[in-house]
Amino acid sequence: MLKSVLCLMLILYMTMSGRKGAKRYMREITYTVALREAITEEMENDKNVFLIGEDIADFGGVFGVTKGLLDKFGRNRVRQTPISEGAIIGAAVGSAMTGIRPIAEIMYVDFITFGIDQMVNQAAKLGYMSAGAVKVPLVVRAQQGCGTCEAAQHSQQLEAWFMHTPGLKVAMPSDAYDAKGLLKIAIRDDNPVVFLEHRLLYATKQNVPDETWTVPFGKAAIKRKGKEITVVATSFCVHKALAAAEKLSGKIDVEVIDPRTLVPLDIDTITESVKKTGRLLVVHESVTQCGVGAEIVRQVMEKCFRSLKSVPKVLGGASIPMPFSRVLEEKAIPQELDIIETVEKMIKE
Amino acid sequence: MLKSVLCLMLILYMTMSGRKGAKRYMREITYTVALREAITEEMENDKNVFLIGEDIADFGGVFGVTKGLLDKFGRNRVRQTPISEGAIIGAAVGSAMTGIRPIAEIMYVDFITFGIDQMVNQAAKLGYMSAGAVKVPLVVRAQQGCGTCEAAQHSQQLEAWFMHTPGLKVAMPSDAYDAKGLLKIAIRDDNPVVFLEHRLLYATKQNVPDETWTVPFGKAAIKRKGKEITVVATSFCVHKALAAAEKLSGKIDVEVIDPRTLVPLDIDTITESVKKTGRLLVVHESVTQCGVGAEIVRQVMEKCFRSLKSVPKVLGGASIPMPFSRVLEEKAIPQELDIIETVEKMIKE
Amino acid sequence: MTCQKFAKCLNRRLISEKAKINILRMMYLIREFEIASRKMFKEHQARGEFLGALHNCDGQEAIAASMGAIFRKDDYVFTTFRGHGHSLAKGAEPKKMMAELLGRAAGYSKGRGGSMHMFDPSIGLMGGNGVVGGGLTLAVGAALSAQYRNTDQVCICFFGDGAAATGAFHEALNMAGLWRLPVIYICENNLWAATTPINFGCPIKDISDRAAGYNIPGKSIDGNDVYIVYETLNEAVIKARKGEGATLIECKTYRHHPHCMVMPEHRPKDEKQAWLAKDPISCFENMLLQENILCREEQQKLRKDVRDLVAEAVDYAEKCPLPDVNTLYDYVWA
Amino acid sequence: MTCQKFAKCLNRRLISEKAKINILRMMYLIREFEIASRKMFKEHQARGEFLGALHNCDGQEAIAASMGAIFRKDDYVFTTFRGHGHSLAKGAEPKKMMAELLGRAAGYSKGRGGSMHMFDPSIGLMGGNGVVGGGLTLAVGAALSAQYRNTDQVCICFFGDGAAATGAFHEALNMAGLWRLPVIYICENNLWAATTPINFGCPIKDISDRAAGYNIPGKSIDGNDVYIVYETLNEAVIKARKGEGATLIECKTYRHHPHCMVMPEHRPKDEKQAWLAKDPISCFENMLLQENILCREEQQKLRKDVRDLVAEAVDYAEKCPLPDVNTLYDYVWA
Ligand SMILES: Cc1ncc(C[n+]2csc(CCOP(=O)(O)OP(=O)(O)O)c2C)c(N)n1
Ligand SMILES: Cc1ncc(C[n+]2csc(CCOP(=O)(O)OP(=O)(O)O)c2C)c(N)n1
Ligand SMILES: [Mg+2]
Ligand SMILES: [Mg+2]
Repeated sequence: MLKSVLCLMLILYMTMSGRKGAKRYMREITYTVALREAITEEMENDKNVFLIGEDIADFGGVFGVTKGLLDKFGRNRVRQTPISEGAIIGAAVGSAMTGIRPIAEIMYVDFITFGIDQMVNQAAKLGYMSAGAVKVPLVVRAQQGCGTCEAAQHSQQLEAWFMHTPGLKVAMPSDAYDAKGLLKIAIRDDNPVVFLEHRLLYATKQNVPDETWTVPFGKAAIKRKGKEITVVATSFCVHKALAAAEKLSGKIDVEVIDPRTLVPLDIDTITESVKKTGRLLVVHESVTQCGVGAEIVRQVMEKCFRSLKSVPKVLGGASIPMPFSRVLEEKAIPQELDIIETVEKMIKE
Repeated sequence: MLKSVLCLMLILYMTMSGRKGAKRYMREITYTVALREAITEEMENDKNVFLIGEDIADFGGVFGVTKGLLDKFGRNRVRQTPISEGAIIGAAVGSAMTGIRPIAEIMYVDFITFGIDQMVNQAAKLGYMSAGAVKVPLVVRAQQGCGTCEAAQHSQQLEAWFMHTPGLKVAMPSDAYDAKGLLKIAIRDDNPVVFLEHRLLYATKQNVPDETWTVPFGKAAIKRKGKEITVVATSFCVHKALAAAEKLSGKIDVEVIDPRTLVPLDIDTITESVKKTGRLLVVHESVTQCGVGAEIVRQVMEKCFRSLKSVPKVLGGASIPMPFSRVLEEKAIPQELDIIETVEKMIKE
Repeated sequence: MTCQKFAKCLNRRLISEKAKINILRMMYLIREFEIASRKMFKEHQARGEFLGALHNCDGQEAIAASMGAIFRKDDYVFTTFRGHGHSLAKGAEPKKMMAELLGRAAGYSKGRGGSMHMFDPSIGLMGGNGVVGGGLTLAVGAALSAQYRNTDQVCICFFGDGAAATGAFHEALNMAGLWRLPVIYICENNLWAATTPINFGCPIKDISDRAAGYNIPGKSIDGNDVYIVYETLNEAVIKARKGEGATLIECKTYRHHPHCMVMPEHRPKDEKQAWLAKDPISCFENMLLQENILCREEQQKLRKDVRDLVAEAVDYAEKCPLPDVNTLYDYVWA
Repeated sequence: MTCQKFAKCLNRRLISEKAKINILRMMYLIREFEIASRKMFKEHQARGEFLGALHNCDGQEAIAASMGAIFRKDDYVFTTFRGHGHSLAKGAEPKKMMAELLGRAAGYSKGRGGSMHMFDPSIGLMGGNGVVGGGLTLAVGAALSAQYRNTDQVCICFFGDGAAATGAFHEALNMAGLWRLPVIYICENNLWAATTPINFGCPIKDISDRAAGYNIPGKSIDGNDVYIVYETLNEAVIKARKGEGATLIECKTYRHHPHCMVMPEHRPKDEKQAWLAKDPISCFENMLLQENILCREEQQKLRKDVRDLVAEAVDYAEKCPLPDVNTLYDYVWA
């Protein structure tokens, strides 16, 4: 029963994530390659862009994103570090203050805890504290997500912390197209950006244009049009929401919105949708309490309270440290079935 | 115009914080003394309780909470440390794992960033990851708050981060009575507790019982009864809310609720109140985005959506790093006047 | 350094014959456990079941086994993500470990922890840690607890060469030095931190040189030589028990397998070959054969017993039920 | 160590007469700035106006002033919460600093930063830091930037004895050593970290001994002696400029006032007395008088000029308007 559930899910999502109506694109790339292309192009365009992080050079990163970049750009621009998250982010911040544009890689977002002072007390605040005298054009890429049974210390999802920290921009691409387009913009941004990748997305594939592209910050993507309920989902949950919407189609017409960036948040696209559908469900893997869903509910409330036909809901991670065993892990985060059931219940309400 | 605004405010709140109907109490103590009494009593009761932190021994802590405890309990039980927040919390966690009951002091919550791995990846998770084999009976006291012009790196308020981290309990006492009563329970709790004190409260005074007392976790205090709107406020904002309610009295009947602990959160007391008043305003100094207010709105929404007469609102800190200059700082966090205006607007809605 | 070098070692007399056999047995147990766990993981993966990360310690057994022979049950051990060896040596049950590796209800952490998170405070096993350097400051606390309660318990904290670069290393050793805590920091320097060679992580030859900065004695030793490890560790434990404070020991060693099971090998072939020739188990085996403490038959029996034990553990684990999903919220709060 | 010791110092020849006068002038400027800022704060506080924390550096001027004499405009300086001296020595304008101290719109950070957060990248002033040790890892980055761009810029990071206990110290120095970065870490060991004496924070006598653990040269020197500081720092700067890597310098010194303005004095009287007798300013003054570089009259004029300059700055600051509250959200984003 439990056999390869995750694998099957993954394959399912991978297949679906080729965007509809995009068949004219000849090139199929993975999320990993998309990220690598973004980095490569921006490094080629701007000699001030460099990479810093653990295991990123010879091995090309534990998740393979920076594979081949050492050969291409050399050790000066691809700096492999000791296990010192504080100094990785600190060095990135310090060099950014002098006009360099570092991209730091944190292997698991859990370990950004060691550089959280540098991220939150330094990167996020320097611009304001100096009234603009100092800029911190910095990207911190980190990987997060559940679904690979790595237990509590490798399964944290921290976007809510960063959204709660004024001065940081936050991106969470859910597919290869957005990954590349957003990362290019993140690198060009003069502010510190936390760029959160999902572990299960790296291998997902997608058809993309031949020419390069960018995706602006602060512009949500309506990943599926619908009329009866608005489902806002982030990162890997976008695919679960799309799969649920597909299953419900014919019965309930679900609109799926991916904010893509949480800071800035495109609340207008969300509220417009809710005004139309009258119903809001937010789905994310990270913990519900004080999470992104709660924040979206709060903002939607302020803007379209009167349009709501049912209680806005958040399906988030359970309020527990992430368990190891896959049966428990599966239960601890929202699954396709949970989305289907919740949507059905909300529609009946 | 700006002269001593803050000082006046402080004195005002101090005067008000003597609880009504508590006049039978002969003893008046400050929040600081209340905390010290809690620590002293628990250290006397349980030899496994000890203190660890910066500047806590000879000087008695930068905010004076541990004054005199070195003389009373000696250096073994009052451990003054180097500036090593990671090792302070780490040592507290490690000793708690062996049955000791440490109380760690972090001077400003901003600097808990250096011990956030130990707090979030270790303390919060060890119990679950070990299926209960390990307990972490730990209190981390930290001080936070605005109002003293200490700028962005000394004005963070992080309760939302901790509330977003399953496995941590979170207390935020707003007066001397609660401070003592909650801290005693926190020390006796077998789970890690983050105990957040507000800088401006230390000097506030209150009449208290002669006998000692405790305040349970998970039980909100209705600090003022009212019928027309529910104002949930935390920490120092409780006093601003009470002052606003006083000013509005006669015009609008405001109920003021102080959750006292955020984890566990007494959502029932809040929802009962909202069912009665039909209106909810949450007030806190910390940033609004992904904050405690958003979470309370989310939960209230789920439980009494149909009872709401107006859009639930959050008055929180501005989405900026805290500025230094007092005119800016004042503007960046909710003030009494903001509460009054918001309440008036909500009632008209 | 070859196996011959062992022969010159004087400290062999420190250890009783029985203890030597026990150490060898423990080294076998660790090796067999690691071999079996890899096999088990591969089988499950072939069936499409994720089991998280598996970090094996084959090649580093001399250190764990020596610790096991010296340490008391009430002493504390903090280990890492590569902690099967230390856990077994501290007395953990192979069955409950294997069950935990498979995320079963009967595992050490009832399926909540997995390979990196197994705890048994009743035998002083204070758990693994998924965070590199995660145990460094916790060990300060356990040692402080012993000092606070005025017992003669000692705490050992294992960590890797990679962890020696973390800020936690500095803060922990500084406190250990300041307070003369009964803690022994053992750096298992296996020359690599994931795919990062030691010279990319550390600008000095011997990590133990840093001990001087904390007023702590430091030693760098051959971590594949049981006798040397035993003697060095034993001395440090005696000091710590007497209240004479902390020690930093760097054990030069090598892991026989890639960083974790899902990762490919990336280390130079010749380097690996050279270290395989210094396999601590065959070296110690030969030693004991030379010393006439062991004969071939006994040796083979010993190994077989251990292999059977591990096979039983795998069997047991495979048959254990998965945790009931309705218990998901159990153990969040004490 | 008394003022006499200066006479034996050979390195006085290293510095031109003009430079010496400039150093003395800078020391006066720093001292007068600190005196005036305290006075200003007290007056405002008496009127019930909070102005946050004020950390003065009286007594530590020799270090900042020497840096100022050696450093180029395009070199980088990271300072701390106790950073007025370093900022002035790097070329910051007293007026804009004083205005910032009062939270005025014309201050360095337009009232957003205050005493601890003043920046001027155009003169290499990379700002103060309210976080103890906050600058340590940032300095790695600025030095890395110089190396990356292949310039000969050098970075100095000031920090206290207290900061030497932070994990950031370790991570930063390890990277600086590994990558041979052009960064100089100057520990101003004033024997106290807030109310914590150095022996409560550090188990060794000389913090510079830790440099060996990072393959970096380390030196502990008399931080109140301009000549010694100048020579040591100058040598380190030359090395760094040549691409020969980092240096750790510990300057033993003492602050003349409590940790910050709102805190009472808690240090032993005799300790303080002894250090007041080693006031770097009067020592250097006497030195220059002895060397006949300076006469009493010039000295008095120099000091008066500086005092006037600071008085003007205070005047200016007091008259500046506070920031417009409608600009609250400006500068959150670049
Ligand atoms: C703080 C932190 N950063 C990064 C990682 C990812 N990671 C896991 S193991 C490892 C290498 C550890 O090397 P070392 O300390 O030498 O131990 P070894 O694997 O050699 O036993 C890394 C980088 C982590 N778990 N924790
Ligand atoms: C990480 C951190 N922990 C604690 C504090 C509070 N604090 C401010 S200054 C200080 C003492 C610093 O001592 P030292 O580094 O010696 O510098 P000095 O004040 O002597 O110049 C402390 C503990 C802080 N600002 N940052
Ligand atoms: Mg290693
Ligand atoms: Mg100091």
